Amino acid sequence: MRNRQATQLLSELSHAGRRGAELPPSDVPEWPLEDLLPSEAMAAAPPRLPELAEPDVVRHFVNLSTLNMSVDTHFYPLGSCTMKYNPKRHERLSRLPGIVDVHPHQTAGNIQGLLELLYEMQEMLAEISGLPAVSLQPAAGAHGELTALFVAAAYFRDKGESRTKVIFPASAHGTNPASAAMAGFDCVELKGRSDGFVDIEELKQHLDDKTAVFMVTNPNTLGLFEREIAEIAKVVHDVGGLVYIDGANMNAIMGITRPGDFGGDMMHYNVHKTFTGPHGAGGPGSGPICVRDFLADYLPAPIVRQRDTGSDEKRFELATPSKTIGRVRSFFGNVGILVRGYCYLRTLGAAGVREAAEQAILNANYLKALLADVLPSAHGEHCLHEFVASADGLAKERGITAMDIAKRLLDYGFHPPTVYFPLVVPHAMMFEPTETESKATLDAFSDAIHKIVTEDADLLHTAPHSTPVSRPEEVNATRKPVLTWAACNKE
Amino acid sequence: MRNRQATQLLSELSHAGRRGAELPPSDVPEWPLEDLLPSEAMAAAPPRLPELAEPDVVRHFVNLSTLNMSVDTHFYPLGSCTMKYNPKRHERLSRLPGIVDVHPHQTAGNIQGLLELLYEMQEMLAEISGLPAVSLQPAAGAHGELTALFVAAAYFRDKGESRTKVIFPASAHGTNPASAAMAGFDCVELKGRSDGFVDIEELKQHLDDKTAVFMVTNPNTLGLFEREIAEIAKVVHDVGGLVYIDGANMNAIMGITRPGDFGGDMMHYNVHKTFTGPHGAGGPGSGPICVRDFLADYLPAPIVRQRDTGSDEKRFELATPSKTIGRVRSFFGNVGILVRGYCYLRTLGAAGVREAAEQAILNANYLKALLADVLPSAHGEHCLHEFVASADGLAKERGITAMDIAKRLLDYGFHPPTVYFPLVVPHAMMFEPTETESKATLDAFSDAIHKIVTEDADLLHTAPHSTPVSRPEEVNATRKPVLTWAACNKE
Amino acid sequence: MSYLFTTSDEQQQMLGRIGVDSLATLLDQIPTQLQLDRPLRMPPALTELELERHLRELASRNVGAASRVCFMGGGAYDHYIPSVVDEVTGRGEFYTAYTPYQAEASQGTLQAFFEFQSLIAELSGLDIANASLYDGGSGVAEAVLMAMRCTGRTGRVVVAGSVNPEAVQSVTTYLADQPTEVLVLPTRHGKVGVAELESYIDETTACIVIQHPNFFGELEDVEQIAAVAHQQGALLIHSFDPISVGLLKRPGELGADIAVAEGQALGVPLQFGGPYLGILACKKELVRKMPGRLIGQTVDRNGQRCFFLNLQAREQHIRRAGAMSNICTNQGLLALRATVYLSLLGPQGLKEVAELSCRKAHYAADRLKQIEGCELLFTGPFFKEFVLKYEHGADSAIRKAAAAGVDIGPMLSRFPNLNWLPQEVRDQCLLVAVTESRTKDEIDRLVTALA
Amino acid sequence: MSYLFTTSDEQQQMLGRIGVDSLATLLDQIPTQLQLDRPLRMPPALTELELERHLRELASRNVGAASRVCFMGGGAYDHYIPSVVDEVTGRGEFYTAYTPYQAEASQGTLQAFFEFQSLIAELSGLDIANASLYDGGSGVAEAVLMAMRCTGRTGRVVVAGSVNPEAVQSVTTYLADQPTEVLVLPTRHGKVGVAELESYIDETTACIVIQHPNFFGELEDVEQIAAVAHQQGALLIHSFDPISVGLLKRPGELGADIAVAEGQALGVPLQFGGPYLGILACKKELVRKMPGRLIGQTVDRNGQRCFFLNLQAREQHIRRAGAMSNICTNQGLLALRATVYLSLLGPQGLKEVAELSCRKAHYAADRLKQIEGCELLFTGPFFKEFVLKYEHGADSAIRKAAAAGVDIGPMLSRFPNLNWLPQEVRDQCLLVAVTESRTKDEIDRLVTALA
Ligand SMILES: Cc1ncc(COP(=O)(O)O)c(C=O)c1O
Ligand SMILES: Cc1ncc(COP(=O)(O)O)c(C=O)c1O
Repeated sequence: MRNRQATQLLSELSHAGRRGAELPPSDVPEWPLEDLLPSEAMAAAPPRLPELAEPDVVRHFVNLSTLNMSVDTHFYPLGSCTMKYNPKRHERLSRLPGIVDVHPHQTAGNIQGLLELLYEMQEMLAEISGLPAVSLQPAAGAHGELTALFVAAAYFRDKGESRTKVIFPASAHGTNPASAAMAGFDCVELKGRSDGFVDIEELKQHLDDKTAVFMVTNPNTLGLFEREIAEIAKVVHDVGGLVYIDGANMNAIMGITRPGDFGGDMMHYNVHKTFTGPHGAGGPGSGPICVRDFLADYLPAPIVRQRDTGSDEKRFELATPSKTIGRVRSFFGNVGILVRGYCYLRTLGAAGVREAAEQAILNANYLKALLADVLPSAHGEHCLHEFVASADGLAKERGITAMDIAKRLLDYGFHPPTVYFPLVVPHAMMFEPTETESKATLDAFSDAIHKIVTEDADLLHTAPHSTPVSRPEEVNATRKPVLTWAACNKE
Repeated sequence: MRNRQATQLLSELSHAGRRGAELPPSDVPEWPLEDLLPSEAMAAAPPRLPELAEPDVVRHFVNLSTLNMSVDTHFYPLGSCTMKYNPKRHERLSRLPGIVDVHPHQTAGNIQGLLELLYEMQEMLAEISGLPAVSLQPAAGAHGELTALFVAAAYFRDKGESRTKVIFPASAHGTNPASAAMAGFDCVELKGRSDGFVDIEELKQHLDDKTAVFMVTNPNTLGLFEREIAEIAKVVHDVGGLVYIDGANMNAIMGITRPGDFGGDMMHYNVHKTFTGPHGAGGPGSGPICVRDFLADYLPAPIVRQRDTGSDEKRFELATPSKTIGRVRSFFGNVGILVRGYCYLRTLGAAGVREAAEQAILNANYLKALLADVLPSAHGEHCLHEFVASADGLAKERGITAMDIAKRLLDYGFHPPTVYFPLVVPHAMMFEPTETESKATLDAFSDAIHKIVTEDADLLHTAPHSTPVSRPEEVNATRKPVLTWAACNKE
Repeated sequence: MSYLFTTSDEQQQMLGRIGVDSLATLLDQIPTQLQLDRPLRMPPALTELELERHLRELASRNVGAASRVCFMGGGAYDHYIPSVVDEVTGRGEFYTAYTPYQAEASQGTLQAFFEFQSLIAELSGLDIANASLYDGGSGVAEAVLMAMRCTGRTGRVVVAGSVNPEAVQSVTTYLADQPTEVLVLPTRHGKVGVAELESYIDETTACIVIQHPNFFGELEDVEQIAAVAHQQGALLIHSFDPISVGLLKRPGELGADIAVAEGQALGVPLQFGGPYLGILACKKELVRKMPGRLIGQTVDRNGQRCFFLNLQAREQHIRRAGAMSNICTNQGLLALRATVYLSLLGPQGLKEVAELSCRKAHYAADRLKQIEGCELLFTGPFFKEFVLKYEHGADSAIRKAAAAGVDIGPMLSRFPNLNWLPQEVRDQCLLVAVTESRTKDEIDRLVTALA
Repeated sequence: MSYLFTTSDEQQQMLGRIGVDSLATLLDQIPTQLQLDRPLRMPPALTELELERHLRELASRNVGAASRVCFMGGGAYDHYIPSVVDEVTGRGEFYTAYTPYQAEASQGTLQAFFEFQSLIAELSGLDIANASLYDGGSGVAEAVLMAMRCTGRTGRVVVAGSVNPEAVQSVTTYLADQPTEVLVLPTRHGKVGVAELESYIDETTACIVIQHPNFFGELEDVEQIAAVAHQQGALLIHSFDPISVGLLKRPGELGADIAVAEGQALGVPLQFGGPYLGILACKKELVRKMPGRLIGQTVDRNGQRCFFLNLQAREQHIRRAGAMSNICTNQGLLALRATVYLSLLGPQGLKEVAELSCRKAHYAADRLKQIEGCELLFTGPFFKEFVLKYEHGADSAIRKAAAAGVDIGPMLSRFPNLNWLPQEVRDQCLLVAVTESRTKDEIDRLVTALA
């Protein structure tokens, strides 16, 4: 029943002369274009975009959408990505006129409502992190990391210290080393302990007066809380370094413990994960950072500040921190996502925020328990919001790989977990059910996995069998990448 | 990759204590409910609705939706239903605040914009029909028929004539006789000529001073224009009867010829067909009627009238025709659909309206020509907006039925045409491609049909093979209907 | 219009395949003398950008509930609509599909409407509900015709004066050409006098039609009225507010044979009166006399549960003149909205909406009647709506409230068939409805405006 | 919050299966002394109804383009967004999916982004585009880093003063801790002086960054600048307005090696500055140095065409510290919006949008400069935006226009790094941008307001 015609490439659906949008005639004097623009700047013809009528366009994209799995349609326990349900109220409210149509250069006096919202968002993020100064500017988690590292660099520069090293555990998310390198630091990777935690002794060997920042994800990539985090922070601080908390996993701890309280000096949030900004097939996100007081003056501009009016009236303004690093992007930030995060936090309130974390932990541990017999986890009896199981046993006994199980899950109507990450676990399968999934869904998912592991190995090696495509060829395609229509046609 | 868990029945997904909506606490004094309502009126408990969390609800309905074919996803040439593309601008604009949120009892002075829109809609419908007086009240085509018949009855009653008969051809849509019966008339069905047209001689035999209304669909159900319509109207008028034009097929003639000009006294539109109100999985529609001047005073109340302000300023008001039949429903009409129809007409303008009809005719004839070799049409060399082909030859030669072809089309990603209607054609297949489909789509559809008719008969008898379900059992289910969850559980 | 565009080269190819020279040849099917010899007289075509500008301008000249405070009632209510309802029903697979004739291509629609029937059956306390009628008003008329079919009685139909007057008008219009007498019983004390009612019911009476809570917001003595009807073999048609059953007994529990309702309150926007949702439910034994569409459960070729259009023999496309109704296109998408709304609310949510509406209405009534010149026209128990009598005139009340950004009404004088109430009463009276969406502050604002 | 609700009986069952008594046991993983011993200090929780009320109240205190006339520019523009864009990108299957790691479950996303890359390559006149960066400003910074990788040069980066000052600031911030010198070349006459530029370029220069049409709306001599860059082996980074190429030559035709753009104009709402869309395209030979995601075409197990994440070895999750960028979550949904927008517009539509914007901007400029006290700061050719100098001060111009319901700006004084312009000039100057959405009447209204 799939409509295959509509999902051809746009360039294949194009027919010269068709069009999907008409513009009004000009109502201003028809001066010759040549009088307005120099002829050498003008194109002979507009770009060769495909030519389609409106119904072609709609049917194309609507049919394409049905080839996707998504949170709205499927359980999506992709570890480390916090694919929780995206409340529909956020979509409605973030599209309100007065929010969605505000020009970024609108003057502060004309946007007091929006500034109040963003100010309150800063305040809530500060409270949840335990770190008082906030910048909402970064566009995603990685951008937040980079921004915070610029802040750190500016701080040390200001203090006249030359610190060149950023240290992080081997299990760190790829963005941590990539951000450190991009900010101009040297990267030092720690092996860590066999139980997945940071090895303080190992860390100490690298700490010195060249150490700028120690970056650590807490809870870590195995879904475990670094129990010695306070100790770790102390040894970093002792050499004058800063502790950066990668907050991608805040969903496990919000309302329960705070980075600022366990030793962090800086952190980022992933609003699109923890606070349900929808993931948008890859983005957009929003990656605000929170820092300690002594770093506040270095934050990028602008931030929202409440002005003292001497009366009950609230007034908000955009302000530039005194020693600002400048900017890491144009305009204020990914406001559309921040509004969704704001809605989420206002919906939950203090008790709800904590409850969400607790429920995420309960769901993860429940799923862990359900799967323990077939997909045991190497680390920890319990976990926080996610856990990493291993298909190593199945691989050895039956030749079934983590990839096979992942692909076969698609046939059962489930999005697979993250596979082969973190690298420290062989045949890793990283499950993050999130708090918005019901027990019934977790039960059904577990049933599917239990069925799969008893299925014929060949059936699994060739899975999936019910998806639009199955197991793309990657090796040749990487050698000779085809990245545009133009390139396909050249093939 | 289908998520089967989410499409269980709501009652099966229900879990006591879950909930999908929270209401704010009461902010008014907490008077005991017993003081407000008599205890004997109060329920012991609220109805036993299913209990689900918001994500359950979303996933349920989103997954259900993917089990449908629709215009947005598939070619949908369902004859007689005019399944044309529904422009997305209509959805956006009909949801504007100031349109979607207006209370039906709002006073006229507060809704001048809306009244202007509805007034202009009346005017445009009058112009397209050639019939000057309009009621926007009926909720659908059948409702329009009924309303017009009430108008006719009131008119004759007022004139002191007792006319009891409504006449229509055998090919008439089922709503015609049903409406006539409902309005209290006796029904007379004409056999018609073998070429599908009304037989004037046969008609004359039934015409007398008991004849109230002759109802005729023009273009008719075979997609053919009643060439003798003026003559037909004359003979009806000669006996003092009225001619009702079923305007369901206006998509073929709008801007080209007008019911008022070819003899009609009354007609209805199907705004949801001709003017792209989306069909909403069965409705809502809107079925405005247009009538001649001498019937205007009988229209249901209210209608929109422009008041003479003696100045340039436009003022609109709701008015009650002097001899009104009363009302056929509450409130003004299906305004949300009328707004979409208005948007469509304003987008097309006069030239566009005619062009749409012409293009619909072109598309139908093109498809007819493409299919002629395998699915010949018995009637007419050419057709207007739709045509009825016959699978009779295939049935006789290969034992393939119209139903088989219809079901197999689903596997190819096309919605089938209307089948076995009209009854006058054996193995009828009624195709209405509409003007919004591209040549490429019609070509692909024709290719599919050509392939299908060569396929193994058994494959076709058991088709479809790629749909969520295949060929529901109807006989037993009709004998013992199961129409609710409660009834399933009793089985 | 851009989305119609077929290029002229395509048109030429198509004409060639058809075997004609030009479109004109195809149009020859329509006699030339009947063809319009001039362009239609219509306003100029607008691009999307212009159309949006135009509609925004028109919309800006209307007063909508979103930017005001809405205490308006009389059959349509500003209940809150959760965002999920829009999101889900805004999916093209639902709103651009049609009647599910092809079950295999329509299981989404079919199952959703089967769920709708189940939910409405439960709400009404009756066995079976159809998959929608046009609206509450025409639904009452359809129910009356159904009762006449069920009882075989065509003598008389008795309608309480406390039924929504627009629904009453629909009944009168629908029956204008039938021999049946439509007797509208004035309810001067705000609700049906059971004893008086009794005197009008005889063995030719097909049904009694009541509304509870009624048009004035008051509660009726439904059980007693049911007894009166049943004693004479008539059916009781009970028009109900689907929100009210979160708190009040359901029609089936009170003795109704047929329940009808305007379903607008269940997640349907106000949009100046439509499209709304006609609800009709009944006892099992009446099912084959029901108007409208019914979805049934069955199994497919492979034994899998599925859904299809059942009992089509009642419908016009099969039974034609003998059909139970002429309805064809119904209010499917609105039925879907109600289904989503009810599955979100659940029993507890529905109860809370009902309770909040009821409490706030009582607070409002209590405050308003303390105002000099304000009183409640009736004194019986009410649910979420009441008739306010304002001695300076209902239109003055509306104007004063409007000046404070608050909308109340309708005035009773809007309804010509409430003429059994004295003219001066109608001129002074208007409805005030309060939903869960209203706050105490907003109520106080209304009170201040009228004080 | 309602959509989190797991019932307590479910919780008990789950705890039982886990084998612990209570949630507290699970929380023991977090050392008690690190646990927060008080509730968070946050405003009270709101139900959907309350939240909507609250957001509407906040929104009502903002001035938005929908209810006003927007002539604002400076990098974000009120171009019209056809309804199809919202409808299609509002589908849950798109917006609630994530990075298409599992190709089989993500062909919709993958194909759409492949189409995006193809469309952007075509728009830019270059070979290859990635599937989005954060925004135009950070995109310029990424392009500079890319140019440094491609050329192996870290000595100097030359940025025209006529590049969007917020993008310039991003470059400065990104390179603050690098040894590289960022040289910003003042453009006092509104555009780059090619001869002056030439004197700053040497064999250590990694790239020249220009914007065309530039921040002041003016056109640059791109071909000559490209020649200057290429003569010294530097790359030319051209920041362009994706609408402008409906009328103007494309970066690739003008000699750019890397093109970047803010994609907001392609169907993305203004929403106070984000999420927007960072566009980056380049010549084929630079592809393996590109930041960001790339979708490639391939075939599946059954030989069917399909799409997957190609060249991941450039990305952080594989290459880590050696990655071409740290970007992970990108602006996918906005890339989808641009894809839908461009497929609706097609070549002709894009041309018309460009042409209308250009014509209307020139009409506006012409009318404005006839006003006493108004002049254009620069006199070269411009596309859809220009710098207006108002002798009574830019803020007075903004206030006067605002009083007539019209928004103009930003003032140049908003940008601290335009400090190479005299303070008094900056205080008097502001940007005025005109899109196809504006009418002659609206332009005349602005003129009247300032006259
Ligand atoms: C642990 C961790 N850190 C950082 C990131 C980067 O965040 P983003 O994708 O928002 O840039 C992610 C997300 O992918 C993550 O899981
Ligand atoms: C010819 C004809 N007449 C009348 C109708 C009834 O219209 P509606 O479905 O809007 O009630 C239809 C539609 O089904 C039709 O095709």
